[in-house]
Order: sequence, then C-alpha cells, then structure tokens
Amino acid sequence: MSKVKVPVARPVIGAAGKTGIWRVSRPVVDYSRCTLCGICWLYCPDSVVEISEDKKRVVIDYDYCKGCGICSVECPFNAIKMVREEVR
Amino acid sequence: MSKVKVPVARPVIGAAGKTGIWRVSRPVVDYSRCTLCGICWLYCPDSVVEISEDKKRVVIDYDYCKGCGICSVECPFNAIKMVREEVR
Amino acid sequence: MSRGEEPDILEISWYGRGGQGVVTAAQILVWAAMLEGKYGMAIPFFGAERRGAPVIAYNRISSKPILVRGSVKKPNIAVVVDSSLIGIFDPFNVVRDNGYLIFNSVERPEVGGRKNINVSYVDAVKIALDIGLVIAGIPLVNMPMLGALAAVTEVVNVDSIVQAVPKVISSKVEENIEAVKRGAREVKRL
Amino acid sequence: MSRGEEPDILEISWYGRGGQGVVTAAQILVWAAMLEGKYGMAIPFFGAERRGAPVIAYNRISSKPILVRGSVKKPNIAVVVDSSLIGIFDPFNVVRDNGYLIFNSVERPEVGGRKNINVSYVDAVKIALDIGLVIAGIPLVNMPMLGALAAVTEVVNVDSIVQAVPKVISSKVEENIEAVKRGAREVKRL
Amino acid sequence: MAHKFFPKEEFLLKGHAACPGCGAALVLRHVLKALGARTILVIPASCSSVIAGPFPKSSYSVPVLHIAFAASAAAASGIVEALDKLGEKTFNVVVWAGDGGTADIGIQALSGAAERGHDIIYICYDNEAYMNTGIQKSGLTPYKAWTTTTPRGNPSFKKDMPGIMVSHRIPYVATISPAYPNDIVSKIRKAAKIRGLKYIHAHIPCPPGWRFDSSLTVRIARLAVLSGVWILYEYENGVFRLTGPSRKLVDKSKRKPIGEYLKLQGRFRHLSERDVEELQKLVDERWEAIRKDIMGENA
Amino acid sequence: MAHKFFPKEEFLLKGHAACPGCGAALVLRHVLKALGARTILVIPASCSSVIAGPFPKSSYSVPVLHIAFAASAAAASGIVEALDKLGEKTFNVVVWAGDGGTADIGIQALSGAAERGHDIIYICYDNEAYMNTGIQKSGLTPYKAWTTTTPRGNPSFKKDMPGIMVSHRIPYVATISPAYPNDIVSKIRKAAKIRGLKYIHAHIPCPPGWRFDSSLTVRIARLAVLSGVWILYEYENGVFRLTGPSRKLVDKSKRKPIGEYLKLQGRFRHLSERDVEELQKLVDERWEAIRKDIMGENA
Amino acid sequence: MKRMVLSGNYAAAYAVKAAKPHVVSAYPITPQTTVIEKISEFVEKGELDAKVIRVESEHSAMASVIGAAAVGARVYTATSSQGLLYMYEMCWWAAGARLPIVMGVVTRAIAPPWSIWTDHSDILTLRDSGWIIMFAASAQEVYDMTLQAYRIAEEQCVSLPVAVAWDAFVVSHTYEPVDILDDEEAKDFIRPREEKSLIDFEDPGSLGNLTYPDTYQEMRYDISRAMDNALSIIRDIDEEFGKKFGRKYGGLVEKYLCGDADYIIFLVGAAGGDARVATNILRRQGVKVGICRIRSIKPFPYKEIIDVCSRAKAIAVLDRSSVFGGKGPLAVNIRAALHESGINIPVLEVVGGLGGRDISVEDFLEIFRLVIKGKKGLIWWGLKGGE
Amino acid sequence: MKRMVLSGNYAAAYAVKAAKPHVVSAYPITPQTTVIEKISEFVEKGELDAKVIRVESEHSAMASVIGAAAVGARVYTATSSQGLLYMYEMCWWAAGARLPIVMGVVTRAIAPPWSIWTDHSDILTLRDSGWIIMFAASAQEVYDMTLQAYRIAEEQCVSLPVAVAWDAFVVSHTYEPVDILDDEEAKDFIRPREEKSLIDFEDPGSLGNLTYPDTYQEMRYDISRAMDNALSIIRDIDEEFGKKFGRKYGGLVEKYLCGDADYIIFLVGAAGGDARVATNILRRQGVKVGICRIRSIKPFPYKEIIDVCSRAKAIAVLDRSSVFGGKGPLAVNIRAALHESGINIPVLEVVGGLGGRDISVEDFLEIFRLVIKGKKGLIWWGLKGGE
Ligand SMILES: Cc1ncc(C[n+]2csc(CCOP(=O)(O)OP(=O)(O)O)c2C)c(N)n1
Ligand SMILES: Cc1ncc(C[n+]2csc(CCOP(=O)(O)OP(=O)(O)O)c2C)c(N)n1
Ligand code: SF4
Ligand code: SF4
Ligand code: SF4
Ligand code: SF4
Ligand code: SF4
Ligand code: SF4
Ligand SMILES: [Mg+2]
Ligand SMILES: [Mg+2]
Repeated sequence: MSKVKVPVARPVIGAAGKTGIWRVSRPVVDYSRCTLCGICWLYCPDSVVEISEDKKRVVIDYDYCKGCGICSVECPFNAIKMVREEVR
Repeated sequence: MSKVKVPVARPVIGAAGKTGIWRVSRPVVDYSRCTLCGICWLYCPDSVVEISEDKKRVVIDYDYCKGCGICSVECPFNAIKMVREEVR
Repeated sequence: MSRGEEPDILEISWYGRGGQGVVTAAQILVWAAMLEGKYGMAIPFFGAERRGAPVIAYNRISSKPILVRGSVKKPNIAVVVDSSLIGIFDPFNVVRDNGYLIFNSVERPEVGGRKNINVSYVDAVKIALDIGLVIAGIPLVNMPMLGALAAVTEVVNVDSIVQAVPKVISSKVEENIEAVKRGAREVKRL
Repeated sequence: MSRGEEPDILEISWYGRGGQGVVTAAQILVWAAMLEGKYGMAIPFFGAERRGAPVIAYNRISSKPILVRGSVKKPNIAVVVDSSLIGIFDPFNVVRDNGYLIFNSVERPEVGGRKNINVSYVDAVKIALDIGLVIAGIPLVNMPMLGALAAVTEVVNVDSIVQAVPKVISSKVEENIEAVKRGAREVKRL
Repeated sequence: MAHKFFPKEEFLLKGHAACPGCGAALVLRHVLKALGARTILVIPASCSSVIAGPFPKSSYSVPVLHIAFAASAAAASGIVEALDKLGEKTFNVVVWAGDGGTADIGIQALSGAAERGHDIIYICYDNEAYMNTGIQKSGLTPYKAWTTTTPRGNPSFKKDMPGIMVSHRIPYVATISPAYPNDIVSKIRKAAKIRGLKYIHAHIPCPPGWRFDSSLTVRIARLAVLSGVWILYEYENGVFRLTGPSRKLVDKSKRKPIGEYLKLQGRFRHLSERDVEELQKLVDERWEAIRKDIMGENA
Repeated sequence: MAHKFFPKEEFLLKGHAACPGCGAALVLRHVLKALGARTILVIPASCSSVIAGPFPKSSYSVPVLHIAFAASAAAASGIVEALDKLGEKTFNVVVWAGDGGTADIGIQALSGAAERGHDIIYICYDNEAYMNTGIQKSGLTPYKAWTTTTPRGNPSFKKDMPGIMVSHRIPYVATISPAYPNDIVSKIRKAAKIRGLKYIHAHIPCPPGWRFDSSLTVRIARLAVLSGVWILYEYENGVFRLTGPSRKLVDKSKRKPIGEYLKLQGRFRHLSERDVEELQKLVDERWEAIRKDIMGENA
Repeated sequence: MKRMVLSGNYAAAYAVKAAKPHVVSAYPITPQTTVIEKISEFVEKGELDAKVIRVESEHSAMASVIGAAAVGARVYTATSSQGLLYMYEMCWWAAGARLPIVMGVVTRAIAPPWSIWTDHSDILTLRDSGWIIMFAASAQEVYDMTLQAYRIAEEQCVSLPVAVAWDAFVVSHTYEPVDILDDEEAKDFIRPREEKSLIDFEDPGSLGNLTYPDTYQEMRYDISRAMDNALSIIRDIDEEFGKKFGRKYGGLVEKYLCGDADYIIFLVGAAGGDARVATNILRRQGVKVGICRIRSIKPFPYKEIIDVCSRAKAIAVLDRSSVFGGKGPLAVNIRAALHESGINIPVLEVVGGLGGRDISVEDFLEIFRLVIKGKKGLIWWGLKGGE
Repeated sequence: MKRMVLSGNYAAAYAVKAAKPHVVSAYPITPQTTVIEKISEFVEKGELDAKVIRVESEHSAMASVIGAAAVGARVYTATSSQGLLYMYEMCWWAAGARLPIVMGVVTRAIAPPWSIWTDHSDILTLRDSGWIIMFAASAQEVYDMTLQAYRIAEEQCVSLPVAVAWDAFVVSHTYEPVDILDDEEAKDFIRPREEKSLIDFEDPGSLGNLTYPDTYQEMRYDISRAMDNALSIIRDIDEEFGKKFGRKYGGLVEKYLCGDADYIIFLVGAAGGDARVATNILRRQGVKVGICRIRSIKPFPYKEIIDVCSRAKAIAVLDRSSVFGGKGPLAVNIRAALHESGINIPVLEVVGGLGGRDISVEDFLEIFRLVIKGKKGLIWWGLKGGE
C-alpha cells in the first residue's frame, strides 16, 4: 500500500505566474536622478526592486513587477516614471 | 396531513418536581423574633418565601423549599433556624 | 421473557439523592465482585445532578462477563438509600419475587402489600454521623448500605467490600471501612 | 464527438485581464441575444481576480435554450481583448475551423500557421482612450470589442448590443454605446 | 420590608431545578422581577438550561429561546430585529448566559452584536467555571482556583470581561452581585431604558462549584464585594462610576482582607499564604488603577 | 540607503498573487524580514490565502499552515505547545490574519489564546473589509465607508480591536503602518522577544477595496497616520506609548485634516461635508482621550 | 412576468425580494457573496423592506435567523462550503426547532486544500439534519425554487427549514435569461407567513427544554413525518407553480427521456444540462438513454427512482462529492431503493466533478458507453493520471 | 496487565495516557467531560507528560490539535454531540490535511430539544469527511480501540484522523472491569509517531494552498485510497493486538453466531450486548439468529457484511440515529451492499434508541420475531403512542 502524498506546496518565485504581464504601466528608472536611496526597494510590495551587486544600480525585475506605481510615487527624487505598456 | 406539533414547554410551578424533598435541613421561622423585614424573601433563590396576604407572617413553601439555608444565614434577627429533616 | 433468562446475573437498583454517594457505592460493589473473581457493572442514571435531587444507579453482578446494558427494570435487590424517595421511585413493586429490599431507616419500614421479598433495614444515617462521614451537611450513608447489602445478600462478602473501598476512595478510608462494617453488623431483617 | 453536435450553439471565448470588463461584455452579449429572441449564457471563469491578472469568460448563444454548462473548449469565436495574453492562452489553436479570431490590436496581428479562420482586429485601446473610458488607469476595451464582434460575426447585431448596454451599465451609458459603435465601425478584417 | 420595594410577581417559578443556594437563580429572579412579563430570555447551554426543568415544563414564566452554546447574542440579534420589523413596541430581549457562554465560546457572537448595537440586555452570570458540565475552568475562572481541569489551580488570569465590553464602546456596562438586589434592579431598569447593547456582569457564587455550604451564597457574594474582589460599578457612555458599597472601597483600609472571602471556599483551599498575598496584591493593584482613574477624572 | 538598514532576504517571493499595490503584501514582506526563516505563518481564509499562489506553489518561503477562517489563533496555540513539547527552542509562530479573521469570526480563538498566553505573535492586517470575497463590511470597516454590503455607508463603528486586546491584559499590543517600515521592524522584533501573546495591528490600504490608484498605497497609509486616523503606538505591559510620527500629533494643529486622507479613496466618495466633519470630530475626540491619558500619567 | 439576464445568485436575490422576508442575515463567502450583495442593494435602495443583519460569522447568521423565525418572522440566509460547515450546529438547531427558514447554498468544495469551485460535499452534510434539500440546475430554477421553498417550509404539515442549492460558478455566476414574477403574481403565489410566533408574551412558552429519554424520540419522529409530508407538498407546489406560471420541473425528480430508456444516468445539479445533450446525441444514434436529475435530495425520492428504473437495463449514478471508505451518498440511496424493490440491474457508481472539475458532454457519452458495456461498481471519473 | 474498574470515559483516559500524546486539547461537554478531567488529573499528577490546552470551544480544540499534529506532535481530543457539530468545519480540515489525530466521541443526541443521552446522529455526521470511525461497545473496547486508533491513524499508508466512538452513559459512565496494559506492553505496541513534521524550517512548505479545478480531485482520491488501505490495517492491528494481549474484536465487524444464522440483526454500539443476550435466548429455543456489530463505520465493511448475509434468510438493521426523509445511514449502506452482490433478502430497517431511549433484550427479541415473520421496510421502534 502506497505511502501518503501529503499535499505540501513549495516556495517558488512566480507562484502566481509571471506577474509582469499584469502590468499596465512600467516603472522606468532615470538613473541620472537616482541617488540609490533605497526607498523604492523599501516600499515595493512585490519584492521586485533589487539593488544590484555592485551597488550602483536600482534594477526592477520586469518579469514580476506589477506596475503598481508605488515606487514612482514614493521616490523622493522623482527618478521613476511610469510608462504605459504597449497593448500588444 | 397533520399539523406540526411544535415542542413548546409551558411554565408551571414544580417543573423539576416537588423540590422540597431535596431538602436536608428545614428552615423554621421563629415568629417571635421575626420583624417581617423581608430579607429572607429577598434572598431566597427558590422563590418559596411568601409574605402572607395579611402581611402578618412569613410563610415558607415546604413543598419546594430546598433547604439551602440562605434565609437562615441572612435573617438579621436570627429568626430562622435550620432543622435537620428526618431521614424517613 | 425477561433478562433473568440470561442466567446468573444479579441486578441491583440503588435509590438515593445527590450527595449520598450512590454511584460510588455501586462502583465499589463492582470492585468487590471483581476481587471475588466475578464480573460486575455499575450503571448510573444521570439526570440533572443536584445535591439533594433523586439519583438512581444500577448494578449487575455475575460470574460471567456481562453483556446487558439496558436499564434494570426488575432488580433482584433494591437498596433504598433514602426512604423519602419512595413516592418517586417504587422499590416495592419492582423487586423480583424472592428478591431483597434494603432500607436506610431508623425503624422497621412499611412494606405495604408486597409479599415474597426479603426486607431489611439499617440506620445508616446514625452510623455515618457517628463516624463523622458528612459532606456539606449530608451524611454519607452509602458505606453502611454497602455493608448491609453484603451482609444480607450473597452478592459479595463484606470483606471484599472492605478491600474494594480504597480502590475508589482516597480520603477517610478507615472511616469508610468502619462504616461498611457497622452497616453489615447493624442491619436488621424483617 | 464534440458539443458542436448539439446543433445551433455558437461558442465564444473572451481572453482578457482583470479590469478590462470582459465579464461585463459577455453579459451584455447575452442581453443582446435575448433582445433578438435568442438564448444566451455568459460563463465567467473565476480564478484569483486581480486587476491586470488574466481573466477568461465564455458565451454560448443559440436559438434554443442552452443546456451545456461545461467550459468552452473549442469556441467558434475567440475575442482576444488583450494580446499580451497570447502566451498564456492559446486562442489560435482552440478556435474551430471557419471560426473567428478578433484581436484588440493597433496593427495586423500575427496569426502564425493557423489557416481556415477569419481574423480581424480593432484598436480598442485608442477608442476607449478617445472616449474617456478608463478606470483606474485601465482603458475599458470591452465595448469596442463587443462592437467588433457584432460587426464581424453574425452572433448579434450591433444594434442589439447598443440596446443591451444600458441593461447592464448604469454610468457613462452614452460613451459606452459610442465605443460599441466605433468598435463596429473600425474593426478590420485580415 | 424589603419586599415592599421590589416587584411582587415571580417569573422564576418555585420548583425549578437549580441546586440549593444557587446564586444564578437568585439573580435571575430579581432580573425578571425588574423587567416584568414582556421579556424574552435567550439562554445558551448552561446551568440555566437545566434550571428550566425538563420538557414539557418550564420554570421560567416568560418566553424563552433555548439556544446553542455559542449562539445567544446572535439569536437575540435576530429576535430584536424581527420583533421590531413585526411592529412590536415594548419588550426586552435578554441574553442570560454563563461565563463560559459569554467569555469563551460565546464571545464572537457577543462582540458582533455589540458592534452592530442591537437593543439587547446581555447578562453574563459568572459562576467562574463551566458548572453545568461539572466545574471545568473557563476564561473567567479566577487565577489559582481549583476546577476539575485545573486540579492544581488555574494558571491563567480571569478575563476582564466588562473591561472588554467597555472597549467595545457600548452605551452601558455594569456589574452586579446577588448580595445587592436593589443595585441589580436599578441597573437592570436603567439598562432597559438605554438603546443598544447593554452588558451586565453578575458575580454568582455557586455552592457545588466553589465548594461551600449552600447557606453561604449571599454571604460570600457580599464578602466578594466588601473585600474588593468583585467591584460594583457602571460605565455609562464610557463614564465610570462605582456603585453601592464599592464606592467606599477605594480606600484600602475600608476593604476586608481577601482571605476572608477565599477561606470559605473549597476551591481555594489549596492556596498557600503566599498565594493569598499574591491574590491580595492583584486586588490592590486593580483598585489602585481605579483610584488613579477617578482622580484623573477629577483633575 | 534604506536597504542597508533592513534585512536583505526576501521571504515573500516575487510573482505572488496580491493585487498591484497591495498594502498587505508590503507589510508581510517587512514582517518576515524582521523575523527571519525560523518563522511559521498561520494564515486563515483571507486575501493572504490567495496571495500564496495556487498549489503546488507557494510565494511564502517560510512554513505555512493555511487554516479555516475562525481558527488561526487556536491552530497557532497548538503549534506553539507542540513545538515546545517536541523540544524546539527558537522559533516564531505568527498568525497573519485579516480584519475579518481577527475581529469577527476569529475573535473567539484570539481571545482564548490571549487568555492562555501562548507564545504567539498575532498580526491583524486590517484592510477594513472582507476583501478576498469582494469588499464586504467587517467589524473593522470604518463608520460610513462604502462596501458592497453597505452600499450607503457603514452604519456601525469600527471596533477598537487593539483596545479590546489591551483589555485582555496581554504583554504587548502595537499598531503599525506600511508607510513606516522601520517602526514595523522594531515593533515586530520587540514582540518576538516578549513571552506570551503579542498583538500587532497593521493598517492596510487596499487599492481595489478602498477604490484608489495602486500607486497611492503608501501615500494613503502615511496620510492616515499624519491625519491621526491611524495612530502608531504600543502598549507594553499596559503602559501606553505613542511611536514614530504619532508622537507629535497630540497637538491638533500638527495633524492634517482628515479630508486629505478621505478624498483619495473612492469608498468615501459619497460623504457629505457634514459627514467629513463628523469623522473629523471622532478623530479629535480620540486624540483628546489620549491627551488626557498621557497627561494623567505625567501628573 | 419580466425577462432579465441574471446570474444564478442574482436570481436567488430577486426571488428573496419577491418573498419579502423580514430579516436577512448572512456572511460572505465565495461563491455565495453576490447573493447577499444584491439583497443589500435592494434593501438600501428601498426595493425590499427587510432588516439586514451583517453578522460576524455563519454560526451567527443561522443563529440570528433562528431567533427571528422563532418570533414569527420570515427570513433568508445563504452560504457555501466552509460557511455551511461553520454553521453546522445551528443548521441542526433550525430543523429541531421546526423553523421554516429558507437558505441558499452555493455548492463549493471543502478545504483543505482551498477550492472555491463546485462540489456537492457541502450541501450533502445537511442530509441527516432535518432540512429539506432542493437542488436547482439553472438560474431560472434557482429563482423558482427559492420562491417555492418558502411555501414548502411554511406549510403547516411540514414546518421545516429548506435549503435550495445550486452549483458554484456554472450556475451562481453564469448569466442567462430568467423570467421574474411581477409583484402581483408573486403576491398571489406567496402569502405572508401564517403561523403565529412560537414565543408569545401573553402565553409564554419555552423552545428547546431538556428532554429525558422518555420524550426525545417522539420529537424526532415528528420531523420524520413532516419530511414524509414534504414529498407530496413539493410535488403539489411544483404543479401549482407550473399551472400559474408555466414552468414546472417534475417535483422531486426531473426525468429526461426516461420513459423508454434502457440506460439512465442519475445525477444532481447543473451537469444535468450537459448530460441531456449527451442523451440527445445518443438518441439520435438510436440508443435509448435518459437522464434522471434528482431535485429533492431530502426527502429522498425513492418511489420516483424505482419508477424510473423499473424499465431500465442498467444505470449510472454520479456523485459529485467526496466519497471515502464507502459508496457515494446518491449511489447508496439509489442502490438501497433498487434492493428494496428487487430491481437487480447493474449500477455504475461514478465519483467525479470534484472541486470544479469539468464534467462535459463527452464525459457523459463515455459514461453511457460504460453503462451500456455493463460496467458496474465504483469508479473515480476524470482523474489525472487515472485511478 | 492490570485489571481495574473503570468507566468507559476513564478507560479512554488510561489509553491516552499509554499512548503518550504531546498535546491534549479539548472542551468540556457532557458526557465526554470525565475523559478530559481524568487526563488533566494525570497530567497534573505528573503521570502523563503532555501539554493540556484548555481551549475556549470545540472549533478551537480541533484547530489546536490540527496545529500541533501538523508540526509532528501526537495529539488527542474528545467531544460529543453539539461539540462535534461546533467543530465540524475543523473535522473536515483534519482529514483533508491528512493529520493522524485521534478523537474520542461519546455519542449523544443533538439538540433541540436538549438531551444528553446516547444517539448516534452525532458521530454519523463525520462519515463523509475522511475520518476513520470506529465504534466501541464496552469500556474495555474503548481502551483497546483508542490505543489501536493511534496505530491506524499513523500508518503511513493511511495518515487519516480516527474517531473512536462509544455510547453516552451506558458505556461512558458505566463502571466495569478493564484490563490496562503495563508501560512496557504499551511501549511495545505503540511507538512514537514516526513521520516528520509537515512544517519544517529547513525545507519550508505550505499546507492547504488553493487548488484550481485541475488539482483538487486527485487529493480527494488519495484520501479515498488511504481509506481503502485502512480496511486491512484495521484488521491487521486488531489481529496483532489480539496476539499480543489476548483480546480481539473481529476487526471491522464483530460477528456473534452469524456463521449459520438465518436471521441477523446489524447494529452499532453498546446495544450489541443486549442483542447478544436476546440471541442466546432464541438460540436456546433453537432459532438460528445472530448479531453483526459494525465496529468500523468508516471505512464501511461491505465485504464483511455481504459475507455475513450470504447465508441469511432475512435481516434487520438498527439505526440509532435520526432518520428523516429517507433511510438510515446503516440501512442504506447495507441494502446497497446487498444490492451490489445480488442478495435478495428482506431487510427490516429499525430506527430507535434515540435520545437515550432504552433498547432492551425484550426489544431485540421482538425485532427478531418481526424479522422471522418476514416484516420488512422501515419502522420507528419504541415510540410512545406508536407510529
Ligand atoms: C458547543 C457546545 N460545547 C459544549 C457544550 C457543553 N456545555 C453545556 S453547558 C456548558 C458549561 C456552561 O458553562 P457556563 O457558560 O459558565 O454556564 P454554567 O453552566 O456555569 O451556568 C458546557 C461546556 C455544549 N452544550 N455545546
Ligand atoms: C467559515 C468561513 N466563512 C467565510 C469564508 C469566506 N471568506 C474567505 S476570506 C473572507 C474574507 C476575509 O476577510 P479578512 O479577514 O478581512 O481578510 P482579507 O480578505 O480582507 O484579506 C471570507 C469571508 C470562509 N473561508 N470560511
Ligand atoms: S527611490 Fe528613487 S532615488 Fe531612491 S533608489 Fe529608488 S529610484 Fe533611486
Ligand atoms: S511598480 Fe510597484 S511592483 Fe513595480 S517595482 Fe514599482 S513598486 Fe514594485
Ligand atoms: S429575614 Fe428574618 S426577620 Fe426578616 S422577614 Fe425573614 S424571618 Fe422575619
Ligand atoms: S432554605 Fe433556601 S430555599 Fe428554603 S426558604 Fe430559605 S432561602 Fe428559600
Ligand atoms: S451548579 Fe452552581 S450555578 Fe449551577 S445550578 Fe448549581 S448552584 Fe446554580
Ligand atoms: S484585495 Fe486588497 S488586500 Fe487583498 S490582495 Fe488585493 S490589494 Fe491586497
Ligand atoms: Mg459558569
Ligand atoms: Mg480584510
């Protein structure tokens, strides 16, 4: 008799799929304004802002960024613009 | 087809039977001490102390008095004695 | 056709009031039977359990394992722990012919028209009070009644009851045993 | 053997994203069918409803009462309200031979290898934006798509859609109707 | 003469099934006197389901809906809204629930009804344990008290249920005691006049549950008040007021030592002197908080 | 630089199923950062059951017990006691429940767990309605707010859930806001060090539920604090302390008018000026009570 | 009569509006929520003069309608799945107290794992409780049955609560044309609740007192008799409704081409439509098949089922609910009926469609094929990876 | 081995003590209360090293043991009637989550009206939920079965919760001799729970995530298979227990003189003893009668029942639970079994013993007489005033 398969779900990135396709607008960083203050990282509800290895760049993971626009509103230096995604 | 009999219980004295037989001791009023202050009436949890029509007497309904002894303890004039019921 | 046809079962009904230890008595009786290599069962009937309120319990005792669990309707023995209950229960009529009726009573009880039964009585209240077995104002009359039962009938020996008491009771064990013994000694047959 | 054997049922699948009004469109279509004396059903498939998340809805339209409630697997018509979903849903392959594919798109869509289907497209976003039908940043592209659907296929008339709109929608009714009409007008066949 | 100042009619009929000396029966008797015949009782599973007596009889001579343990405040909500919709004008809907039925299993329904503000008088009769099932610890069992599920004393503290209800910002919260029937009647009547959910918490000595002689019910209730263990007060629209004998007890010297209250009860028999001191300290701290509160208000 | 002062590791994995701009996701992200990997989440029915993503995937990279709506605090009680008995030493058991799962259907379990004092961090993420089912009124929906079951505004007042928990006399009660992540982290870490049940109440702006653009989540959360609608504080062993920006807001002139907060949200769009004034008054009264409290303490 | 496009849930709300209850009390749960949202809207717009109690849980939802019904009010509530399980104690209470409560149940799978899609396990938990359980298969039937439920519940020889169930999403959220009664028509069909309040200040009584072993059983027997009475009441009211408004469903069961059928599938709920399509297809091929859709789960229509089977060669029973360690709730009852009347035909017991798994026309064709081949016993249908 | 005089409830408590659970969580309800009182006493005396959670309701009782079991603890809880109904949602949860929880259920009638006496309606509400349900008929069997329940629940091919039921008062509060295992014996029979925690910090996972229609049904099917596995596990463990300690009960059913019986009564629970006495009486008169006491309500022992019936001329089935608008839960399953195997004998369906109504030896004699006379169909037994 077979053992139990207990239905345990496992953590993975993209549990709800590539949530980047949910995006209506895309946050685009203007690196000339960015001070790397980290506020966008702090307030992103989707954990998609990364401060790149060499600490020189704020990188947004567009595969998963839902385009909520919080980073854009909260950036103290107005360094993030929301750009309408093309409706393909 | 018969109508519903809805199982409604109706108020009656002695819903749990003649609770007087539960009694271990019997409260006996010493009318010589009683001032008709009404304290025994006030504190009886079994609603069995009555102040008789002519307002001259405290009457205990022994059919239902459970002999708890509260009246005896609370009577400010020590006018109620608890007397052991005969075990018949 | 009655349960009596299941051979060899003795049925006992206890009639008492909340606080008198009726269920405990029935339980001790099972221990006592077990100590004698018999089987037993103690079946309390629970209503609203209240101090002073009527309580009933049954025993079945047998040399074989007992199967029946229905309530006892025609006991071989009725133990009337509190005679004031006679209006509520009817120990006289339920007991089988040649059965036993055992009363807690100061004096010879009235048995009415019923013939063909063995009646006895014991002043269990006096015994309990003498020994100081009183809880919350209620004399614990169960022990003397157990003693009387053992003495009058052949269900179990008094000794077995004495041995069974500490299996169930953990305080005032000596006094309880004394009460059993006095019940056995002081019971009177009609 | 496919459901198609139940004669006379037209099946439609809508592919869109949360907030684009896909379910509302399907519902209006049933009203429109009803106004034409037909029967209809709008079956939304609900997952976790989220703004922007993929959403699917089905229609069945028939001249007789509709019995089937299972999900639509091979629609006669697929309305792709949001082309970005093509990776997730597969409108090309599901549509039946000689069926219709209607895209919300600025330009001629890529249809890959699929033959045997009628493809058309309309720039619904532009229409919605032109007319000011935007909620929480999302253009309400459902109305132009309904218009396009009615114009390109024979499911219902554009007029019926226009009449059905106020049954379901209570604000900006005029604008919505205008959007339906423009969708019908501006749709392009491949 | 006491009887002259109280309503005559009895709605708790004699021959009910409460134990001898039951504090719950005594309080219920006065509650019903205070409210009169146009009162519906909603009673969840509890001693009071049994006190009613078995079908087809009832010892309560007002309409009663017996209801499941967790459900009383919700059932009462339905009754109030229905009677209102059906055009009834004057009536009292009273929940009469034990401490378990209030603070444990019933708290969800009570909290919800309080939030919605139905016109209910909710009375918790608090005998400080599940008595109907034979004395098990409830959320209102006092710290260190013996019960059958806490054979060595309750490790938890008694929930401050009236305080929790005050936090619900209902219009009226009060405490009562069987030793003070006049206080009962006046609070109940006041509650009946206020719209919304009124919460009244009664302290209920219980002879078998607390292990004391049935004659001492009122005495123990009184000692609870006079020692400051049970505080008589009311909160009307958030304003706190001590009532009756409790008014004088802010001054610690006026309070009896808690030992007098504890020693009469078998459930506290196992307490050491240290335990008693600890309990005394808790009482004193509670009063100190009250003192500060009152002073703060005066300031 | 903010990122330097916060733990790096993400336990709320990207690609989760929250709506764009979800305040709950943002707060949970920081809660998990603050607590780290040895944390078990207990999640009752709520948006967070969905945010998790469908089987066999999960967007939470800590162990999670999904549980029935009413059951979270009780399930957590069992987990804590079991882990303790099984010899585990360092772990956090966190209930992560919505306002409905906390103040309505879940309050019985929460109240019971609080009374027993299990070592649980209970976090209520309060988006002020049943969001998972599509925006119905809960016991924490604000007075007059639109929901689908209160199309003309909620007639009831929002339960003071932290106040109710303070009445439970638990060792720690605090409020948090997604606008102040440092405050979140420090309170969560403090809670993790205290034994017993800790209650933390998070204010959670919800774009679809409150009807605002998803980019405004943090701004609205901040306005709630700065207008004094949402007050940041903690109660440690009964001692009250304002925290963060709320410390300065006792002085009314420092507070922003409530209208600034309300006007961004569709759920308050139907309010008249009178309504707004009434709501402003309620906020001011609340602060006046706090002022008195603090003054009382200072005196 | 007015034709509208409504979802199953909205149809329920419109029926409730027509029944004019005094008190509506419910707690949200997907997929029931839109029922109460719509009712709330009616009330706030003044189209329905009822009190809405926005309770804090389903246990309280049922408790509050119990309270209201006990004092004479007409009431409504609705729920699903976990909600039904959470109010389970109170459901038994409602039946034991003989209160004519009407409840909508949008069937949904039971957790864990969480699933919001249709599955009849939830409603079937009520089947011993004393509730009458009717199962509707379209928005129109939801409307009609919800109205009829009040008549059935309030019949003096019944006086039991009635649950009207329908499938999640495929009925609850599916929009289709529904004919709605005019006010006059509704008034004619459904009069105000007659019975006077159980709880009366003039003649006070108590509901629910303790019973000793000498009184309890008779009260249960009374419910059993009321349930038996309901068999004909359900039929009669279906007839009356049919005469008045032109729609009837066959009462306890809806038979489709069963008259001369050799092979019949028994089932409950919305899948009945797809099953009928399969039947049509096979009939066109000359195979005599039929569908018997059980509308009344309680009281269970043994007589009708035996009737239907008396000419059949083999049948299948579809249980759309979890079946663990035994047979499905429908299968077991149908087999029992066959046993009692000595009908010795093969029965294929099919368990499937759980948690929203589609059961399509193709599935029914396949099931018919198996039945025709003589397959019997219990099978799980549509498992990924097979049994 | 040690012989003591114990009530059924105390026997359960002693078995729990022997099983050494980590967490015990329960809420009082008559007639279950003395189980948890006794366990509390063991714990406070240091005789059992477990955590006792004194929860605020049964919903929380089951939730807390679910939490504890999910992280690897062995657990116990117990309840009755309203308590079981109040925790109903969580019972389904426990099974769905595949947690090997053991629960005692002292069967009691469901309110209203209030009644505290035996009636199997409560435990039967669990029969679809995925719980294994065993029913014991004496204090000894309560002890033995509670111990065995842990073995069954924790078997890797089962991993389901197990309820052990027994009748209120006639078993729960009736004192009789019970043989108790020594510590060594118990240790030998019941090892610590093997399975590692579901929830692990090193390899974190989630229990209960949402499932779309494409995954739910397979999880239910797994439970169904586990339940099927339990059929032989229950038998095997009964055998093993019998070999080790000399007591066995026949596994899924206890047959009494069924081998050559012409007439058999099927039943559940304590009335089995009285029924056996009636059997003895009739056997002495030369009438070939037998009793088949069903011990495993879930999984339901169809095979055993068919076996027993294959030689019988007629049978009766006693349902000691409310039966409304249909057939009783036992009757329906037994008839279904007979139908499936083509056994065409008359079945008398008896509903009785509700709310503590006595069913005595005389009653069984009378029922046998009716069966012998060929009476069939459904009757309510022992009604005052007749049907
Ligand atoms: C759901 C449920 N759980 C448990 C019970 C058993 N029960 C009946 S009364 C009671 C205790 C009631 O305690 P409390 O509310 O304090 O009232 P009291 O009996 O002390 O008067 C319990 C546990 C029940 N009836 N229903
Ligand atoms: C017993 C029960 N009733 C109802 C539901 C349906 N339900 C699931 S989540 C939810 C709303 C949760 O609201 P809240 O706790 O505020 O969390 P939110 O969804 O807002 O995050 C409801 C009503 C359920 N799952 N179980
Ligand atoms: S918030 Fe703005 S400035 Fe700060 S790191 Fe982000 S993009 Fe750069
Ligand atoms: S738009 Fe939203 S999700 Fe995308 S990076 Fe900015 S805050 Fe994160
Ligand atoms: S309390 Fe004493 S003095 Fe007063 S009325 Fe009663 S008996 Fe008389
Ligand atoms: S003894 Fe008790 S019951 Fe009897 S009259 Fe006195 S107070 Fe009342
Ligand atoms: S147990 Fe206590 S509260 Fe209950 S009836 Fe007896 S005295 Fe009253
Ligand atoms: S509804 Fe609100 S709380 Fe729920 S996931 Fe969406 S934004 Fe977050
Ligand atoms: Mg109590
Ligand atoms: Mg919420």
